[in-house]
Amino acid sequence: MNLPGLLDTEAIRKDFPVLDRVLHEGKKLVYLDNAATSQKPRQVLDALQQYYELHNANVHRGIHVLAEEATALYEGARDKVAAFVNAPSRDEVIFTKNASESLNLVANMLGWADEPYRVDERTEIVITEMEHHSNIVPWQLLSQRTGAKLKWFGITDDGRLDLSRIDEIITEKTKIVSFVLVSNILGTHNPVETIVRRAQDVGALVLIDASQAAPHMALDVQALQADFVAFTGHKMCGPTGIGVLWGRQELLEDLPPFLGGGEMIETVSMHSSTYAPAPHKFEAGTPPIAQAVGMGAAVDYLSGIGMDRIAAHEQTLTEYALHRLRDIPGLRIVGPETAEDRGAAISFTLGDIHPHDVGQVLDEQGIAVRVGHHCARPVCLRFGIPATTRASFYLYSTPAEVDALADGLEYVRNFFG
Amino acid sequence: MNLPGLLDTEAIRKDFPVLDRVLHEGKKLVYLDNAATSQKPRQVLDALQQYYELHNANVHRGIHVLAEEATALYEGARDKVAAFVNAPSRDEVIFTKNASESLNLVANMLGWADEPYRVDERTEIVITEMEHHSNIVPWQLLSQRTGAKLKWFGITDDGRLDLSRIDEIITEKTKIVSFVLVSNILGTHNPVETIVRRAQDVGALVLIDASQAAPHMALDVQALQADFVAFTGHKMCGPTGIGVLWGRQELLEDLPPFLGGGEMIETVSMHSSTYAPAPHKFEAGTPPIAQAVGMGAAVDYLSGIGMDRIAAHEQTLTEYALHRLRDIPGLRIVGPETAEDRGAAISFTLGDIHPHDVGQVLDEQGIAVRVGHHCARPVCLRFGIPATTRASFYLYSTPAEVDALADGLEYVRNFFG
Amino acid sequence: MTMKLDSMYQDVILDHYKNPHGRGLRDGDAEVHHVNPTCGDEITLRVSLDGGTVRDVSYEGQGCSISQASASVLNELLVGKELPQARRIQETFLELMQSKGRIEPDDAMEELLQDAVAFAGVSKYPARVKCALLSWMAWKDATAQALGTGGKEPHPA
Amino acid sequence: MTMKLDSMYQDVILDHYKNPHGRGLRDGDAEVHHVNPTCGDEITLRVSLDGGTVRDVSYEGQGCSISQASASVLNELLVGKELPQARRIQETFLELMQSKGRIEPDDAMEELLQDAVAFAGVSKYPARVKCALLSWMAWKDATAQALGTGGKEPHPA
Ligand SMILES: Cc1ncc(COP(=O)(O)O)c(C=O)c1O
Ligand SMILES: Cc1ncc(COP(=O)(O)O)c(C=O)c1O
Repeated sequence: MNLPGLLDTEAIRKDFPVLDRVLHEGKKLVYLDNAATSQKPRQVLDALQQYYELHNANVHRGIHVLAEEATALYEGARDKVAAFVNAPSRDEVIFTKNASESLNLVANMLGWADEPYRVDERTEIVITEMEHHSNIVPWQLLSQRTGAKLKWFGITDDGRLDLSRIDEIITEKTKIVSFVLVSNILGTHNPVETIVRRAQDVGALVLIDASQAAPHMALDVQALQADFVAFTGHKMCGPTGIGVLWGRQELLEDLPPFLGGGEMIETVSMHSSTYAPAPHKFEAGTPPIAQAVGMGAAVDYLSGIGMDRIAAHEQTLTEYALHRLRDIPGLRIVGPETAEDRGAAISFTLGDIHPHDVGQVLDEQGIAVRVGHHCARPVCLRFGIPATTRASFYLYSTPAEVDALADGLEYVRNFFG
Repeated sequence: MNLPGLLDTEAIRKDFPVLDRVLHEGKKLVYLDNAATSQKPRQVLDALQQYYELHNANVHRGIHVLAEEATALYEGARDKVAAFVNAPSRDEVIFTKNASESLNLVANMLGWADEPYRVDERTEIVITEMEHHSNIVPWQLLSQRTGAKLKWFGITDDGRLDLSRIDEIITEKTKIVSFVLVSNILGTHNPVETIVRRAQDVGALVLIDASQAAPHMALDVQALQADFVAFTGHKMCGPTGIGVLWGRQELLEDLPPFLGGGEMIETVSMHSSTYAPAPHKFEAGTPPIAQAVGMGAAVDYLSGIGMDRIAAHEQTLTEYALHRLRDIPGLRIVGPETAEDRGAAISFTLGDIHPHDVGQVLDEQGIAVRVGHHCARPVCLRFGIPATTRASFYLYSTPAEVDALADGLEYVRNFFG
Repeated sequence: MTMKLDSMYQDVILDHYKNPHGRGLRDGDAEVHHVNPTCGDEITLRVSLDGGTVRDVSYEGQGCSISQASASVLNELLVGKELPQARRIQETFLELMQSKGRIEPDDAMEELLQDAVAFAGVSKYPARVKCALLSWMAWKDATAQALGTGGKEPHPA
Repeated sequence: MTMKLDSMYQDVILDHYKNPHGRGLRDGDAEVHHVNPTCGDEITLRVSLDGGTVRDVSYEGQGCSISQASASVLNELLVGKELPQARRIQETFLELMQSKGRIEPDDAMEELLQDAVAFAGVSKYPARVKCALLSWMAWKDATAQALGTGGKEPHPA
């Protein structure tokens, strides 16, 4: 297969030990579940191992050698992540346990905040119908707890955000607009500028869920012009147990803390406490130290290859996959049908064969896809389907794997035919 | 050195790669900062490595082989932890990112709960003066947010809880009593039964912070008779980025969720959502999968040696250390001066040499101790000292390391003498 | 087709999937709505009792072949049975499904479970066990409600 | 004593630690309270200005030899200086402390910083740099307040 813009996957795949797995009676693993979580390169695993074997200590509060080394590694990872997303300041990068915590952190801060940020019964929250549950439920909870009204943008038939009524949805009452940059179920890449401009006009804050963007394309928080950006380590070659919230410095200074505890304080007495400056203010307790170090190694790895090259690789692959899938009888793409403004996650239905059955029969051929509502059940409701099958690609995915998927789907059709 | 009850540390130390580190001009690492974080045995590092190299996938929602393996490993770790603390049900074990999150989780649940658990302006919260900041600040925040009154037990001159006014402190208004089982700064092992009995009499819930207990002794949540127990992986041979909250099933059913997102839901629509049963209800987003697996390997490792034998080892070592330290002129133990009802963390001051200087000069000899307020500043205020030096032992600590500490402290005295 | 797939997708199961028994909602004494949060499979199920006998089990839902076939088998097996016998069948099916492939159904079990023994192969797939059990748990719940002995409330959508 | 320890605990530093200059709180135009959250070192510091001249810097606090000696050196160096010169000293000291041991003080720097050049060795210890800077940051803050140009509010205890 000779497609333009592809990476040297033969070399890259050598970095990922799990890709050598052989399943069921000799089937080679075809891992197409990258939107759920990515695999980890040797470089990240080595960084974890080295951290634990040589430098492990608790951070910040120690003056012995290991504590200083661990602190330098942990804070060094913050520098790397800050550079990776072009943050104006390293102090704007907060380490969390995953994107879900990052999103909940913002929702909770706004519930406890003073004016002008405070979300209460006189205000409104705006999200979209294509959010991951992790960007829906925190706002439903906030709405229940504060009385604020929750509003959302719907989805068009071709899987794009319906922004036609933007001026009615985002209003002077809106305090926060939170939306996904790239949908994990539809693959849609959303038009940031339009939404941010309207939010700025009414003075609302903007939170962007970049969980499916950060792994796949160059992310520039300054260019996005958002107030907060959330993403998660495990989807971008990093370990589980680490997420990021980037936030504008003035906001992090003005907003109240979320979790209380060690590390996030300045001084504590039984009667009252004062808080450390951001990012520490938002990092209560022993942080995910090794995981941050692994995340640093992951962004080094991705940057070494180049985010633009990774994006180009996936774009080519997605185009090819859409082309192959469209040829399968009965297959219906749920989401944009062209590779334009979309990511490398492709959801589809196959006749009336239930996605569970599709996934099971694909698995038997070594092909790992995800089936279900992908933590975005409102999208399934919107399209009147119970679930989808989703194939999602990453920098190590190959055209041969796309072919295996297409062949596998033919086999599924025959099996249940 | 031939002391009764010691473990075969020569064999054990071989499991911990970092203990071979050589620092500054040939000094062997003497790691006495175990109360801050423990080192990790090879067995735990191997479990992490294996997870990432062979089985890595997102959990619960997948039906492909890797997803099923990852789920089995993650849920298997829950079984191991449940057995380790003798939980009546595996569903009572919630994985968090650290003990701080576990403690904040309970505080937040109670703020949002319905009667009879609800903490509001008519109710009281009880903690103690010897809590870690992670068990102080969440309650200060809850008190500020709800108007509930925060009360606490003081500390006696010999570093024990002053329970003399227990009936005035825990009253009919008390909704929650949260206290530390073993203090990380004083080493004190607190009398659970007295406190739990009084709390039960008035119908208050009990949360026990077992962060410094779980690593060092057999923990039985049923015997403790508490409602919640929190601890943290990194202090007990596990990875960073993982903590545990154990809670009684009926409570976990009745109490509201904390973080919202993927994994914790039953069904989501844009208008409302319902939640999965515990423990998933409290595990929003992709959990710390690899870290839970590592935690499972850690409790296997500890159980393999035997928690009672570990406790005996530390008891012997603590006795020996107290004996050696008492002989150093000007050294004052902050906390119980005998090994009775105390853990293996020993805080002290050395004349008027500031702990920072003590720690620095010890470090130069390869001896890693912690200095400062150990995230328990109210204890320092209580004893009118700015900070302490703390040496803390674990299953791999040896009498020779105690000797190195004692010799090192003599050197410190001369250096600043 | 591999041996393993074969053992899950027995012809009996595929037949029930393609030609489900008793599908559709009819009158009943109690209705429940159950969801498999792992995959979003849903079922609405009604039980109609006639004294101590299962008069009808009607259902509607969406789900994979396993969950659909299982509901069809349930209808076939339980309608017309005395409650104690229906419960025995339900409990035996539960036991089989939780066996992780370790139970080889014997004659007595085959006699009791009939078509439902075909699900033995599914028990090796932890993620699918929930699909197979969805309707059975719903039936248990609805029956308890119909008898006024409580059970789970219908879930809000 | 190892070479490295030697380079941190210079005699000059130990002398200032044992015999601090200007310790104690006296009248001032502004007072600040700074804390090093990493280790709990605290300082309360007052600045008294006389037109453009630093009339007095008085302080009280608790901390390690490095933070105590640093406050003493600050008092010795800045009292009596014109503000622009005092600021130059403060900035040069800050630069030296943030150098991670990479700046070898030259004659000009020694001339300016006098006893404070002894802290060059401390700059290799990230955790101790904050101790050395505590009083200097407090002085900067207090001076800004005394001049009415804002600065950080005193922290509640
Ligand atoms: C007694 C006690 N409680 C709570 C904690 C907080 O644990 P973590 O930092 O892992 O959240 C610690 C350790 O730092 C501790 O010693
Ligand atoms: C778009 C989107 N947002 C948020 C999340 C939540 O990330 P995590 O599960 O790591 O918290 C995910 C992935 O699961 C996602 O795809």
